[in-house]
Amino acid sequence: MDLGLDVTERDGYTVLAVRGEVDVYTAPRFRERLIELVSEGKHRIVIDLEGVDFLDSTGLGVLVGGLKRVRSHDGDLALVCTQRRILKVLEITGLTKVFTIHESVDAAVGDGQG
Amino acid sequence: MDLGLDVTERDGYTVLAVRGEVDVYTAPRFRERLIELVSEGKHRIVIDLEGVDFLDSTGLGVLVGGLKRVRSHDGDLALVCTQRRILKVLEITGLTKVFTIHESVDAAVGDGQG
Amino acid sequence: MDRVVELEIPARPEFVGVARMAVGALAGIRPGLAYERIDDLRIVVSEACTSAIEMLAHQPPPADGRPAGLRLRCIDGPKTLEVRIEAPGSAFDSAFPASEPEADVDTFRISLIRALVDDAELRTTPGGAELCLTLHRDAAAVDVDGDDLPG
Amino acid sequence: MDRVVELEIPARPEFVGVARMAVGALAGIRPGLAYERIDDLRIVVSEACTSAIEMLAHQPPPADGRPAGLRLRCIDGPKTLEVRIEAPGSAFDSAFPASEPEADVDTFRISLIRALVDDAELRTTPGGAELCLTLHRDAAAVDVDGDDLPG
Ligand SMILES: Nc1ncnc2c1ncn2[C@@H]1O[C@H](COP(=O)(O)OP(=O)(O)O)[C@@H](O)[C@H]1O
Ligand SMILES: Nc1ncnc2c1ncn2[C@@H]1O[C@H](COP(=O)(O)OP(=O)(O)O)[C@@H](O)[C@H]1O
Repeated sequence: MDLGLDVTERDGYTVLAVRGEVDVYTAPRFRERLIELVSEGKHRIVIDLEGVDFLDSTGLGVLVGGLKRVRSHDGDLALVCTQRRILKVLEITGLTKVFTIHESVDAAVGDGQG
Repeated sequence: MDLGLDVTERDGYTVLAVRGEVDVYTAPRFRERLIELVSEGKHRIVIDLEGVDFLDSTGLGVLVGGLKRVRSHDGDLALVCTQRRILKVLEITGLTKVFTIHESVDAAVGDGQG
Repeated sequence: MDRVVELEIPARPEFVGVARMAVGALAGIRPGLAYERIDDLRIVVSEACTSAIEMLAHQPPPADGRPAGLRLRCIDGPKTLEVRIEAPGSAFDSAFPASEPEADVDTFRISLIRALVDDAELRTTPGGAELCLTLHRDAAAVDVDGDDLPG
Repeated sequence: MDRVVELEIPARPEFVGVARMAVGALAGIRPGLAYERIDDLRIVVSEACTSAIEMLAHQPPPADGRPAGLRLRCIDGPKTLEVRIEAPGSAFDSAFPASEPEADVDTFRISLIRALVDDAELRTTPGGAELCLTLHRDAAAVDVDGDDLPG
């Protein structure tokens, strides 16, 4: 099972694009990558979920873990997501109120968040 | 499991575009559609396999059956296929020598076959 | 007529995707379950398997040394699709906790299971626990004679 | 270490896709099998199940009235992936005919099985027949300690 994790820098933000299925098998790699970024001093992070085919509570835990981590450095972590099925999962778990969710990476980095 | 079967007329040819997985479950619908076309007097048929995700011997049987059927009416049946995995199946079974295989529907209908 | 598919996977993270794929393919056979609901079921199956795998990882290995397995029994009926997931011990406690869950992920898991299937029921079995998930098919798509499959 | 996934499906056309999906997902877990070879395996699994389903459809139904099932045992080892498909009676005869096959599809089936897996072996079992399909993993991707999975 493939999990793609691509990091790019954009206008002072670190954009982590996630591709594939995020579940109990692949989430550890995702969590480690996020922890790495934060420990490298990247505290303004955008996670692009547009390429995600599957996301369950394990993946949500990684997102929340990342958010807590950057906030402890006065940073911020926003999401990019327009996929209905992923938004549904974020809504059911109340996370649409916890995360800023953008329609595109452009919107996320141009928006003055964090 | 979805099987898509779309019929269009193009320059004197009947183009049957197949989408999805062709196997023992879905092949009967494919076979019936072909038989229908032939009995409606369509004897110059192009089968577009570009949208096929899966094809096994059952699907190959339908193709060969269709070919025999149109040939008994002095017609012809050609394939459109550029997908490596489908071409591989046609090669292993010797059917690349039995069917004319085109790279596009345009090529198939412009080619003067049948 | 009910048709049954059984699947047994090792209780390890890498096999949860196999369960999701098999259940997803099965759920697509009969009419009456839209893509979106099949996606929902895939999530709940993933939650259930993950819950069991995490719980079993914290328990001593079984005496016979064989790795624990998860058994999925999928009952593909004309009106409902049921997925029964059986695991040793009290494998689904994080999905059905006795008290308020502490970890965020457990809260997420419980919310998703409650929201995404029509029914989720936990039973105790001789070998452990069984989580029974049910989706009702869309009535308009269900055949009157109760058997909408050819052949 | 070998890990085993078991799947049982009714011997009916609509369930062959479930077997393909499950085997495809399983084959993708460990390294050493390229996408193309997983696709090849999916075809051969489909051929084997189809062969059994067609054969069983021409046989009298079992005495106990239960519909026949196909049992897949997938042994996910570090160097090979084996898929053993067991079915009642002489279910795989069209895949391994005693004489020259008559129908075109049987010829196609036999060619595909021969070409697309590294090994295909037919065994007689107490309950019927077992077709054992083997893929060897690409040696370069196989871990020296024979266990390339985390955990
Ligand atoms: N699955 C999770 N659900 C909710 N919060 C989490 C989760 N994982 C981590 N966190 C939070 O993220 C922070 C870091 O934890 P974690 O990512 O597990 O790394 P560590 O194990 O190094 O603490 C903590 O504040 C923790 O509460
Ligand atoms: N699976 C197949 N493999 C090879 N040839 C086939 C296959 N199916 C049909 N044919 C051929 O196509 C023609 C029509 O057969 P078929 O499609 O089975 O319809 P019918 O059952 O009405 O004869 C025959 O010449 C037959 O040999």
